[in-house]
Amino acid sequence: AANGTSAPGQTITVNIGVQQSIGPLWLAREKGWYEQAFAKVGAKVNWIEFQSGPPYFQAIASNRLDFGQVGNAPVIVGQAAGVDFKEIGITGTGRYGDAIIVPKGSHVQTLQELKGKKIAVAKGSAAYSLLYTALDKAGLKPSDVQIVPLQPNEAQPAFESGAVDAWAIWDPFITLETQQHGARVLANAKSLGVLVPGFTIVRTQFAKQHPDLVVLFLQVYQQALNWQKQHLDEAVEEYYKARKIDKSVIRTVILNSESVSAPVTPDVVASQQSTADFLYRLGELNRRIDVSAVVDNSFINKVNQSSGT
Amino acid sequence: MNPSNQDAVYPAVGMSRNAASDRAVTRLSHPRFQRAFAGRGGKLLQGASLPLVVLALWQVASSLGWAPETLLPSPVNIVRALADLVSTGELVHDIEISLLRALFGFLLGGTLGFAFGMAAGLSKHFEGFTDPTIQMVRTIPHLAITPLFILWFGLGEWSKVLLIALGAFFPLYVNTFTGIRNVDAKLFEVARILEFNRLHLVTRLMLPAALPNILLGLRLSLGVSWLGLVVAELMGSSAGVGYLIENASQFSQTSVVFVGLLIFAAVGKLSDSLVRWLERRLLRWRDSYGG
Amino acid sequence: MNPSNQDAVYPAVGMSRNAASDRAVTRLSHPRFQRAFAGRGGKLLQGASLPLVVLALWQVASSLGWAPETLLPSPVNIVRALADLVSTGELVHDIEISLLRALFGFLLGGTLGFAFGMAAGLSKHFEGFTDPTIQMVRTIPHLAITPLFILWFGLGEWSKVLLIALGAFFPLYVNTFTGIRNVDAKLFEVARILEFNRLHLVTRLMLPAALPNILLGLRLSLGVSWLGLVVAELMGSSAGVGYLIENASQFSQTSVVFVGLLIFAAVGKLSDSLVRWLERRLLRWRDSYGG
Amino acid sequence: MSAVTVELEHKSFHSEHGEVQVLRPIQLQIHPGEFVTIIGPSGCGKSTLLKILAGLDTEYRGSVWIDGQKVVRPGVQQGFVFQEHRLFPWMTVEQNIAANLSLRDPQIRAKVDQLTELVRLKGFERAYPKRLSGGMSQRVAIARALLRDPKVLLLDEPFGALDPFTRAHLQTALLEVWMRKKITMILVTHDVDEAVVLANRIVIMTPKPAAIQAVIPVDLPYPRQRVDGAFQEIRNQILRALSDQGVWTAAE
Amino acid sequence: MSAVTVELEHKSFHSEHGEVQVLRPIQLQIHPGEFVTIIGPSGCGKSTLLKILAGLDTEYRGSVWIDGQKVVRPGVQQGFVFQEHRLFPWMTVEQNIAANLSLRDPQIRAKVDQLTELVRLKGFERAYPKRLSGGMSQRVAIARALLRDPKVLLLDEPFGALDPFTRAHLQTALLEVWMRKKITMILVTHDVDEAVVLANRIVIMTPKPAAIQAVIPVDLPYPRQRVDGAFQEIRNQILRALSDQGVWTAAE
Ligand SMILES: Nc1ncnc2c1ncn2[C@@H]1O[C@H](COP(=O)(O)OP(=O)(O)OP(=O)(O)O)[C@@H](O)[C@H]1O
Ligand SMILES: Nc1ncnc2c1ncn2[C@@H]1O[C@H](COP(=O)(O)OP(=O)(O)OP(=O)(O)O)[C@@H](O)[C@H]1O
Ligand SMILES: [Mg+2]
Ligand SMILES: [Mg+2]
Repeated sequence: AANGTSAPGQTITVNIGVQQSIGPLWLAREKGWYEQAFAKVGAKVNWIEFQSGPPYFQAIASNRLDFGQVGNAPVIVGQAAGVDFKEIGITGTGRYGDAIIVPKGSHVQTLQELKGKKIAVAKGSAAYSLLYTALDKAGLKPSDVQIVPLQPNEAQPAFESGAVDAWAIWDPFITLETQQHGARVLANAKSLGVLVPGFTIVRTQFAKQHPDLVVLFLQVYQQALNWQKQHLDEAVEEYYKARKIDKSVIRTVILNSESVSAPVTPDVVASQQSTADFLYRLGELNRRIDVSAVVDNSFINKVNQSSGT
Repeated sequence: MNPSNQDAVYPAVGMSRNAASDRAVTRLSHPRFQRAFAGRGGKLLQGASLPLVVLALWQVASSLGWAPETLLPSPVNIVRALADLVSTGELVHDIEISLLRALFGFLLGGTLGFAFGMAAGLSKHFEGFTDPTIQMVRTIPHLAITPLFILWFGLGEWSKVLLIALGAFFPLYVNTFTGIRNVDAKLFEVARILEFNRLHLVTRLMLPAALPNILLGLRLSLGVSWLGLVVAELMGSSAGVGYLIENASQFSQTSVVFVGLLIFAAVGKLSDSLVRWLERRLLRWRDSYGG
Repeated sequence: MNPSNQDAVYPAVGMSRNAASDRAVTRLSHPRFQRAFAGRGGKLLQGASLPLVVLALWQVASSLGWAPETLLPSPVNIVRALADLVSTGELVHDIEISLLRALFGFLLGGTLGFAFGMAAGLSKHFEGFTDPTIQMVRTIPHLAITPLFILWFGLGEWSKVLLIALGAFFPLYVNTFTGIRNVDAKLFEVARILEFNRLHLVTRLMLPAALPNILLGLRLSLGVSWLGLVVAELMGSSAGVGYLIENASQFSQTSVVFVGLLIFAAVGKLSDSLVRWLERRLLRWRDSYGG
Repeated sequence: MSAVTVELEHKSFHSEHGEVQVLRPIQLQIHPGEFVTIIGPSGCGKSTLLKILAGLDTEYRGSVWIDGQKVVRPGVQQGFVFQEHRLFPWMTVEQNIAANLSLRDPQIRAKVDQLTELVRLKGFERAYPKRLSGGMSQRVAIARALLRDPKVLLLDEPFGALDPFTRAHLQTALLEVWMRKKITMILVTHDVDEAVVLANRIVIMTPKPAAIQAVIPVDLPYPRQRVDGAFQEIRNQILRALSDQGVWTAAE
Repeated sequence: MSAVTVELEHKSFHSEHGEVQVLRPIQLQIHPGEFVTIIGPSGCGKSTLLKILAGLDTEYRGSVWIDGQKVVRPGVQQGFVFQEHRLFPWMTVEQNIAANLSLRDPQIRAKVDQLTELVRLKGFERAYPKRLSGGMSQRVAIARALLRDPKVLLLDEPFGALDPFTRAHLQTALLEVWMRKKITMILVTHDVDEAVVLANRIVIMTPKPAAIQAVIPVDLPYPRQRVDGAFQEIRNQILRALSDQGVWTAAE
């Protein structure tokens, strides 16, 4: 058993949610690093795959999931829905990971020129909040453009066939479209000077019962992150084996994602709060939330201390 | 043989050939139920009893905190969300739009399904050429071909209506086809003797004979059309019940999702009842087992 | 009446009551087709002709660059992707897992649908209590209730199988029910005279009489089970054909998506052909229109 | 050996076009083991009456008793040969005869074989109804009813589709079964000769709404000879009664 | 007024259990406007023969000509009254009679009304088949065939389910139509009297596989009297021919 709360001889199963994305967590899964590390403390690992952010929170609410990594918008929605989880670190600040892109040959050069245009976006995604922030910064009201709610696989044909004029989307689509079809990035978090962080989350009850496992989780993640940085070519090769998409695309995506494992900084909290408020104003959230309520940096701090020593 | 057992298997002592003996069925069997479930209102009550029980249990479970509100909101909260949506007029608009889409899709797909089913039923050659392809297309998931629909038909109403039509096509196709192939060969011989022309062959023999199956296909097709909205309205809509659900679930507004489900269930049941009513009217000539 | 017209409406000069006259149908009508589409292989060729034409046009369109490769990959590329997936053994594994899920879901839902359809068909009271609820549940979209399935049954195989079962339930339910209610009242009278017990009433009257409809329900249920994978495998799976499609579309691997669609179509068609074969065997006693 | 008592007051059918009376009051006392034939104009209500006696139709005023017990539902005690043969199309000839009984039971098997022989369908045991001629189907239906040794056997024009010789053969066979098993027989026929050949009493029905017009006893010994003078006398009596009904264009 | 020439060599049915021969070579020359009745044992192949004549069954060796034209498909020229009535259950009586013809056409309307009267179904025009008795259904089928003025009318036991008087009435009516319209009639019956009352020639079939055993000409003037000596002579001749067939247990 990992700690005093569970009886000896009883093995704990840790449920980790993962997406088929390009990132260290996926690498760690492929390499079996979590299994190795958790076996040492007598815990088993159960990987659960998700196709998008919201189901993570359904699974947490059903006590079926313990860990996961999701984007900035899903955590806000999850918190507003009253799901009991904690953000225990960020996985990146998303300077390039989300963007508003326009197709090759588009005359749109500035955000202002989006006025009256059709923009595809998956509602409730990180790109969604980025889009609204961008519009806001450009002095446009949401009603000045036509928002077309589309999931990526529907948005792609709409974008490529010219049915929409712009697309607020994440990687690998940004890289795919820019590298292979000559699309252009109109704005991203960096150009807008905002944050679109990703988070590592844990089910609160689990964190209370097994705090040491939470630390261990972050430690393994850090290792994976380090490995990816040091063996970039090998990592690209791994992803390529699984995904079969252009290696240069993969490389760009890895570099764009700027993966980290870091505490949730006040900057991040502030950016999250403004996104939450903004979603509330849009009527998409039915209550106002305090995003700092789900932040818990104690675990990541412990990891950093131990690796620091 | 145990007579009380027999009573259950043969609820009607007389066959229900007409209204009078239909009444007799109720009168003669299960006298216990007679008072509670007699007549039209009684039938309604009978049908509603199961949902009401479930609803009550659900509310109790919610009140006791057994069901997490995020995933399964209490009936009271769902009603509250319903009232909210109705008061803004949003819901009525959503339903209107969705009904129109489903209707057009159903009309298009259903009509084609019926026509192809007829043609394939009537001609072995038509069947040989088209049926294998149709059966292949039948099990292609809608969710996976929406990109193609967007590519070909854009983001407007057309692609939604066509996607719904695609779904509505198959049940009517298969049922019409089977209905035709169930037509009694003896009656077909009569039609040949009387030299029915194409039109009469269809309208006076095949259609009425296949009607029970066609109406069944109609029921299934209507259901599928209605369900098709969920996927169709993923394609860039900003109104409709499917959109309502999709949007609410992106933002974890579970009680709104349930309002959407409620509407799906209600409209589904209504359209089904409509076809059943039609069935009773159109198949009066039948002499078949009444249950 | 124009005799050549008549020929088209009445493709068979003799009714196809047995093998001999079946052969006659082919012999006597449309002699042009005789050579090309005679026999078993011919039927295959006939059915494949439409898909082959589409495929050829598609390849031409792709080669000429009319279809964007990211959205509609050329057949050649799809085959290449297929070969890749097969060579790693991944695809076989995916198909295996999906087949098992669909099969279990179908068995569970289909059996229940059949049983409920039987019960509701046989008893007006059972119908009165359960049918309205079932008809309501029928049009509740799966996509929207997956969270509840996760809550109740977790993310394992159970919730997937149950979701598929839910879909498989309805076509068999509705078809069995309708089949029973189509049973000739005259034959039911005979069963009453001969004092059929419950078992025999079902096995020797209702079941065989409703068989054409039940088999139709089987076909539809199998199709729905198979299609249900797409939604079911959204719930935390890491293998399966539905997963394959979903996952590939996340990375815009369109040719892999099409491999998935291909498999959906192929398995769907296969299972359908199986039931049709069963149909031919089990319904040999019928004397009905042969097309 | 069962007595049948019929005390019918009224029977009508309801349709969209209103109520149609089919039977007027009918009193009839059939003795245990009696052979009664019913004869009457087409559409007068003979089949309806038989269904009431069988317990298949309970939508009427009045009562029917068999051995003092009120008939409320059908059953094997009241065997029935329907006017249309009503075979189960998915069963072969022998399966149709056995129906809900098991052909693997050697006793049933033997009886079924015997009956197939009796109705001259040897060689067709495994044939489905769609391969049978009209008369052959009718014979299967007769065998099916005979297998069950009912107390009362109701026969609705059982020999209508048979040629004279097969018909005569089956009439003889039926009489033999009747005498051996003492089944009470009620048989509807349109053949006056047949009525006289078989019956202890002949019931003549009026046109719709049907009532009993006359009951003619036949006190001739079996087997009966059609050329016999007494036979001819009864025959003519029946024809006279039928032609009295007024609605008939005397064509003979 | 159409001549029918039958030159059948062989007819058999195929089933799982192999081939069953039903018809042996049959040569028959029917004169224009002749009335032929066919009589033969149950299951011998009479209905099969009629279906071949109608063009419904083309799976045989040999040929059938009507007025020198080979019969290859069915049609209104060869009217058919089936052994079972085969009404369309979704059509009312008058719709069944009209079938594919329009009741709104005043000429059709008048003819349909006339025929409903003829078959004594006035008052049942709007009834569905499930509300008809056996005999009533059969009469609808007869009316349906008569409406179309075929050149050749094939009747498969058309009066089997009718009481003697309705039967006699319809026999008279059929003879009248025959004389007026000069339709060539081919009628299958099990009633020897009926065969003699109606026919110019009577064809007697052997048991299966059927061939023509005898053709008996009837040279009596219409309407024929059953009590007539010549009538009785022919009647007995037929019965003798039938009982010669050996398979029969002489029961009369
Ligand atoms: N289900 C029904 N609904 C309405 N009327 C009916 C129904 N069944 C029978 N009838 C009517 O009842 C009358 C008597 O029918 P029944 O079948 O008893 O006649 P039947 O004496 O047996 O005649 P047949 O000798 O022609 O068989 C007929 O006029 C018929 O139209
Ligand atoms: N579709 C079929 N398949 C196989 N055998 C058949 C088929 N139809 C008829 N038969 C056989 O052909 C023979 C003749 O049948 P048919 O119906 O012509 O007899 P029928 O002379 O009209 O007899 P009935 O007087 O009893 O009506 C029968 O032995 C029957 O079993
Ligand atoms: Mg009758
Ligand atoms: Mg016949």
